[in-house]
Amino acid sequence: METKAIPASAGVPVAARSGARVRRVRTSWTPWWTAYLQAAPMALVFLLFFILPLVATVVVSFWNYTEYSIEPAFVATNYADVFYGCFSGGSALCTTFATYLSTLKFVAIVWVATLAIGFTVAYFLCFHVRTLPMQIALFMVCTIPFWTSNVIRMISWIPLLGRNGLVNETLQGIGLIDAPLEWLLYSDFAVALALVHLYTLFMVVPIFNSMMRIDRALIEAAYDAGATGWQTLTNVVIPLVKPGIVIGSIFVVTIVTGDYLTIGIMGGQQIASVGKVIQSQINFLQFPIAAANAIVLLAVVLLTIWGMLRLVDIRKEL
Amino acid sequence: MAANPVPRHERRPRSFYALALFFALFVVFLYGPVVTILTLSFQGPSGGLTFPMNGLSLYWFERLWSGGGTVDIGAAFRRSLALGLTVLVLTVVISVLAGLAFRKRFRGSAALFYVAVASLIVPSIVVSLGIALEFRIVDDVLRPALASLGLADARGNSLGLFTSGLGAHLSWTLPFGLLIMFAVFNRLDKSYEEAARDLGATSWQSFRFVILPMIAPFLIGIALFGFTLSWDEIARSSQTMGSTNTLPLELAALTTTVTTPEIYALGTTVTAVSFTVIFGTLAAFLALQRRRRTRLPKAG
Amino acid sequence: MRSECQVPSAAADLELAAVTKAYGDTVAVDRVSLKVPAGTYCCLLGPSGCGKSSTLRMVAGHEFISDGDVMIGNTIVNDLPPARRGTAMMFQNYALFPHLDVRENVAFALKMAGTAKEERLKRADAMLAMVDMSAYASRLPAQLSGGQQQRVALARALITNPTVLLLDEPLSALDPFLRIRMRAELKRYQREFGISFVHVTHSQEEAMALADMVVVMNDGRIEQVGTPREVFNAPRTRFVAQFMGGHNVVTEGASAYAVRADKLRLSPLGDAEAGSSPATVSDVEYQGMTIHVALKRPDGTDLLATLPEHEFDRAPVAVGDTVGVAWHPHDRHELAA
Amino acid sequence: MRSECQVPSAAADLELAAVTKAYGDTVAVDRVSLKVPAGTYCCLLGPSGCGKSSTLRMVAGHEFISDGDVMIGNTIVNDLPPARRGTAMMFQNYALFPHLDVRENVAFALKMAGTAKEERLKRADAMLAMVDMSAYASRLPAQLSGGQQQRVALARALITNPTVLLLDEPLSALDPFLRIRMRAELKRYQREFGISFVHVTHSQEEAMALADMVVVMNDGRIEQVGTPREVFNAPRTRFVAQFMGGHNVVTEGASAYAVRADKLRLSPLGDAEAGSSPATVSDVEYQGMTIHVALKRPDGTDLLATLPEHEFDRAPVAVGDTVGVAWHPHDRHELAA
Amino acid sequence: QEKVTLRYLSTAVNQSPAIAEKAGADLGINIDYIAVTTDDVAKRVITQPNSFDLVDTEYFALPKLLPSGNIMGLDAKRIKLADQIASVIREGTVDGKTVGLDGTAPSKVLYLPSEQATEFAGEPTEFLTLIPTTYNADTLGIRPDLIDGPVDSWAALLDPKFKGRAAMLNIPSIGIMDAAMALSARGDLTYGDKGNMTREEIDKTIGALIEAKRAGQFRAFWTDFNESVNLMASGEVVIQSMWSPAVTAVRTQGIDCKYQPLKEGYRAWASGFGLPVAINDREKDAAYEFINWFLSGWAGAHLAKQGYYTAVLETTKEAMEPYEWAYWFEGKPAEQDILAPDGKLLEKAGATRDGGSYDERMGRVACWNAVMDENIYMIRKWNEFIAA
Ligand SMILES: Nc1ncnc2c1ncn2[C@@H]1O[C@H](COP(=O)(O)OP(=O)(O)OP(=O)(O)O)[C@@H](O)[C@H]1O
Ligand SMILES: Nc1ncnc2c1ncn2[C@@H]1O[C@H](COP(=O)(O)OP(=O)(O)OP(=O)(O)O)[C@@H](O)[C@H]1O
Ligand SMILES: [Mg+2]
Ligand SMILES: [Mg+2]
Repeated sequence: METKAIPASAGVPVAARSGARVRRVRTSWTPWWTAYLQAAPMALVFLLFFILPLVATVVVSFWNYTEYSIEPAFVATNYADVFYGCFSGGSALCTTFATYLSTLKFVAIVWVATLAIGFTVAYFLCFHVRTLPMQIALFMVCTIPFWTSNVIRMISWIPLLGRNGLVNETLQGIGLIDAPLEWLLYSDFAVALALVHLYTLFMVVPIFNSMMRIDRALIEAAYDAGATGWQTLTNVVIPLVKPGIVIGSIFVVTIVTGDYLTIGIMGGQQIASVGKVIQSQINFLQFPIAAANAIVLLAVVLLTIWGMLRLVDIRKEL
Repeated sequence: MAANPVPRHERRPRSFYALALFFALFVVFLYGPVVTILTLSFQGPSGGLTFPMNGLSLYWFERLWSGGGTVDIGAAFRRSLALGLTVLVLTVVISVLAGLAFRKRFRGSAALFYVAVASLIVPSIVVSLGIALEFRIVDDVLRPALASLGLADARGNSLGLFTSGLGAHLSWTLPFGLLIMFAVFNRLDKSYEEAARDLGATSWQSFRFVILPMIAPFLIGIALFGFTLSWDEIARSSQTMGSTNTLPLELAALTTTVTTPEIYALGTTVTAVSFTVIFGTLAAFLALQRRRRTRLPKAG
Repeated sequence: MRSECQVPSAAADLELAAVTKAYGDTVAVDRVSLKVPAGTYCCLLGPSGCGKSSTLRMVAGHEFISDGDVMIGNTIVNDLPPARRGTAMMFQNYALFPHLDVRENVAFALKMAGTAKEERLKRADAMLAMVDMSAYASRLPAQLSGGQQQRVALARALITNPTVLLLDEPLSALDPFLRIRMRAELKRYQREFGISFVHVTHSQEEAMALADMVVVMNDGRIEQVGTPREVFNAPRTRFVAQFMGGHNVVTEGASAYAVRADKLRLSPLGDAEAGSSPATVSDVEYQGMTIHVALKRPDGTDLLATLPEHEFDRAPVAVGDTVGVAWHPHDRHELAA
Repeated sequence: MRSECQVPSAAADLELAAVTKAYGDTVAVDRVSLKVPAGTYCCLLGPSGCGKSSTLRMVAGHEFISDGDVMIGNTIVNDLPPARRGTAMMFQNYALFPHLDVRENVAFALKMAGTAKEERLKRADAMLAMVDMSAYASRLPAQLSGGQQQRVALARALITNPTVLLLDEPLSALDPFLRIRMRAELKRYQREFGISFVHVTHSQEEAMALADMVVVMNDGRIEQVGTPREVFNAPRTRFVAQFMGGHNVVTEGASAYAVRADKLRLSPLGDAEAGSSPATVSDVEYQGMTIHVALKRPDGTDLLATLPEHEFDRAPVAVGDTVGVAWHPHDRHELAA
Repeated sequence: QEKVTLRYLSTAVNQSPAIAEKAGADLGINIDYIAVTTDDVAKRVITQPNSFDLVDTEYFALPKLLPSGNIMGLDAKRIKLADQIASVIREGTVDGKTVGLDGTAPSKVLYLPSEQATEFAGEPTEFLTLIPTTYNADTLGIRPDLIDGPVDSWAALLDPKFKGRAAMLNIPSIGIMDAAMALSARGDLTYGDKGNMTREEIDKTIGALIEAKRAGQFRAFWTDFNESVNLMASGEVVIQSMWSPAVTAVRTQGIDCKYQPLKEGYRAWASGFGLPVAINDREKDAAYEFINWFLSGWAGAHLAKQGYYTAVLETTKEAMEPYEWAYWFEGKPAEQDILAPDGKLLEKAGATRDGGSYDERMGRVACWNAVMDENIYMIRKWNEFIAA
């Protein structure tokens, strides 16, 4: 074994090694801190612009305020104000409950509508369109509006739905109605329509994604076992796309819960939403009560999501 | 034995036609309204906000261009563009770095992941308010302290396009970037890095010459996400932009306030920009792919 | 004949008459005619892309038949849905429903048919007992090993009392050791149930070990049908000879013939036997009981000789040696193409 | 010894001294000691999960050594980065860089080392010529077949002039026919370059066909080291005998011995030869040149007899028959465990 | 030296590009408009006092703005025409008669004891909070073509006849005053001070509003000048409280819209220039220069031709054609066609201005836009109304 000289850098000669050893076990060729360094920018952004703001919100929700300033304190009055009149036993619903109820109503409507539409569209793309290029092309057709301005997409409904809008004119033109339909614009209907229009894609994408992962053989196996199309849908497809449904639902529910712009514009500013309340309180510089409202909203959203996650483990999907 | 030389035709199930119709209606639903405003933006000078069309012209585009409107859309446009591009670059860089970090094991990785997901699902208005509050506190509490040390102007407002605004947008784009990076790196076999190391590449070389070229097409995707999410962001921007407005905020304000088809002309322009970006990106992606496939003469 | 009737199904013949499958312009299966008698273990064997799966799937009803007829018993099943053909299919990766446990997977077909819960679980348990999987009844598929999954898939397919069981590369997902074990089980179940199995594979070893009837396919057509021995000993075409392996194809003028590799005899060049020709040893591969000697003749033909270990040891050769190679004329097997 | 030096590398021994790999609590490789002399084709053989890859990767430097030493020549390389060990690795899926063409892939290591462009492309071309891939130099990996990719991967690994080439299941991604062809090529290159190849596989057929030295591993330990014939003919342990296949393990009291399946002789029960015992035929598998007969003795032991076709045909047996089975005492091979 | 740039914060409606252009030409000052909504103007002043150099905000916001210490008094000595500012602003009188001063009348919040004061002086001093830019008296706007029968009282706003076709101004402090005008006109409620209600008055007012909303009275709410124009022009709404220039804007679209004088009088508002404390000297000088220019005639005339009233009537008159002055300020029939500043036809010859002359209109002011003492409570109740 004794051969030629070894360059000093090429390792430790056998003879040079001591017998007893405690090995320091390396686990990677890159230094241990590389990962921390690489993760640091993202961690920092989230710390500065997500964690700390949430902490600030919690803190400020206990502060005092006047018309023009906020003052450090520790009072629960903001929360009391949020729930003002809610527990006094009066027959009428308090503002906060009424607002949440109204918001939740939209959440429910939009959720059901986007789920139905999103599922159907994804199902069509996945199981009825045969070639992959076609699937991708049609999928793109569905997603492109998502990349364009939400505001523009929202206001495009206005010329359609107004009292003298295209829909009313058309319906009147063909004699279906003789007076314009008032409920088309500045109404619950308009809000729900615009929200569905804006956010159906948040359902389509995850459901489509889940569906594409279903092994075609499973569908064939179901048919082989005598399942009808409908039985296959309920017994095989739906259980398997549940994670996609949950992810889509989380998106839709959080976005609609926090929305104020669509509800504002399409509802003629007449419909209350939690987001709008927070926003107008900010406008009146009532930061602490806005913060308290935000915390309540956050709690509601997190509870909802927690409930949904109990149904499905989405980590597997990522 | 083959009795009929013409093969039978395969019939589609009836459900196909029903679903295809549904899909078609969905597409109409998706694009129909936008098409209306695209059409209406070409109203003649005396045209109003609704049909019927009063002539056909580019009048409202000219007005928009000449800044004849109430607000300076051009400035908002440039601000949004600048912010969007900054967000784009930072999103790509930070996501790639974090993606690389997540390839290794490090303490806190799970926490970081959950924070990213949380940032995605916490209502934007809450985040927006939080950031505004945070900066308010900085201005109210920290700034006087810093000023007394001579480190900062005593009066001032730290909220701004490239401070709180940028942060708010990153808190929205980075989770997407990270999730895409996960998808990308999950599909990227670790053996490529090992092979590079085996062949004497340093960590940097292995990133520069192997990983980066391999993930480049997906980075275009992240860039697209970063830009369009920022370009179109409202809820998080609403409280965090300081003294200036981004284009969507300006647009949101204008939707209810502009009384002429100028708003549609603006909508058409914004949509055109979005489409240019999307299709530009797609074209770049396809070109990259194609170059990979065919840049070389066929051999042997 | 229909699977709904819950009595043990009558065995029935499967017949394909000029069955064709075209995907757009590519013809994947080209006028295939074949008769599989009741109770036969039939293997469809062929290289990748030759149309095995397409053929099987047309029988199963998962692929539309472009032309020709599939008959089971004396019913033309072309337009019947899969479940009404009396066939059952076992998929390559078993396609067990990942969200259902083993028992529910097996009972799936009964549930679809509307059988009461108690009844269907009872029958599923009975079926699981048959495939020796009772202990795993409430596991999810992901918690099973490949071999266990296979047995569940088998149980799930058999619970419909099919006339013909169709298997698309049922063993390819398994590791080699398990594959050999499962092979034996498949054969056993086929015997026990007495129904036909149509099994797609691209491994000639698998086909030979299992089949009563081997169907060698190439390029959408059937090259040869026969028992394993017929096919191995009397390949009809050059393709079959090469595909089955262990054959040397020797071209002589316009015609060609096959000689089994174990029929080649090597002798030192010096005392070459009559009819032997010289060849150079290009590789020697030890194969346990046998030794593969690769040879190259001066005209460039490659030959392969398979020698039992003891015979090789008697006169070992090494790479580079030149030896005489010969075979008996009666070991020549003329090829059709 | 270092890969940077561009001269053909001196062949060197590879030695593992009590090398251990622990992942958390699981010990994947347990004090493995092994010496692979320079210029050896060594196959690490063993079932899935036995620690073959872990061992190989510790040698390559892609996995850190929990305990023990790896020596190449007389240098302990434990703490050297992969490129400085004089090893090169060929990955299972070849890990060719998809964005670089064949020539750039091969030249990659030189580029990393800072070799001038012209020089490195020249050397890459030379290497490609050696593996007969010059015609494909400017293709992308995706445009190559599996076998071509393998050759590129080989060229890429060899351009660093390694002392030892490490291959982790290099053939498993190929289809069966290609696999056999590439096997021959690997062996040829090893001979040409004269360096050691350490090749991980779980196919005993592959190991026997290729190796000068077979290392049978089980459960993180080495069970037996030897030439293919030693290992096949004289398995040291029950595990090796079973794993190599073609063996019957017969337990007799506390000890056990192995008998090769082709050494078993069957005879009609009537005129059983001396020392034969009765057994029932449980399966007959046709295997082309040979026939596998599975037998069950009354005490439950399973036996496997491999008969050449002509011998089987002389006295065919069928499932259910009872026959006498016997073997020569000198075919018994005592097992250690 | 570079041109001075003044960052001019106000609602979009006060930002005429023509004024910026003219000021640039006359003074060499860049005017950089920052357009936000009414609420946001106040918010900006408080939270971002150094994001502007000049603010054009409403007087009623002052009780909220001044205590923040971000607004600086303007030195009357540096304003050439300070003592010619309209009496209705300075003293709350028109033609010697005191007008209704309910709410935050400008005269109550015009003076400061010192430049940096955070409380009002209560009597005339040398320091002014805001120099008026525009003011007017608001009333209901209607679409005569879509309404039959006369409208002559604020009560019409809540009249079930206009169910689903009325709109409310969703700036709580102003909206509630419109409501108060309507309710007191209907005789449902009497108020101590409509601009400074008690909690009980607030509760009752909001209660009545909620009832109306539930009955479907309102088509939409609006917060911005142009929004009101849109609602009216599109026919979605036929009656709502409006700003005079908004009516003008509807009319330029060729749509019949009337600024209907009502028997209970007007709700008035005024806005004016303020300076941020944080302003630099150079900008401060420029700001004074700009304000002086603004009061000197051209700008006033430009605004007056959109229907606003201006701070210094004399200079405005000088800068207008006599027939224009007669039409806009004297309530006389137009001698010629009345054109908007951008040249569009507003009124044909012979038309008279709704509500008559300056004196008639401003003289009949009943209350001023206000911020109440119970503002926070009021806003909470207003949110209840929105949520109902
Ligand atoms: N859905 C399809 N559309 C178009 N061509 C197809 C389709 N399915 C199969 N083919 C083509 O038909 C031919 C036969 O395919 P088939 O799957 O039957 O082959 P196979 O013998 O099962 O091969 P393998 O062993 O690879 O599974 C192939 O050339 C294949 O490319
Ligand atoms: N990164 C890891 N973390 C934890 N355990 C591991 C890791 N890599 C391998 N193991 C475990 O170590 C053992 C040996 O793994 P190794 O990959 O060396 O086996 P192998 O012989 O190559 O098997 P195969 O033939 O399946 O590739 C296995 O039990 C495996 O589960
Ligand atoms: Mg197939
Ligand atoms: Mg391995």
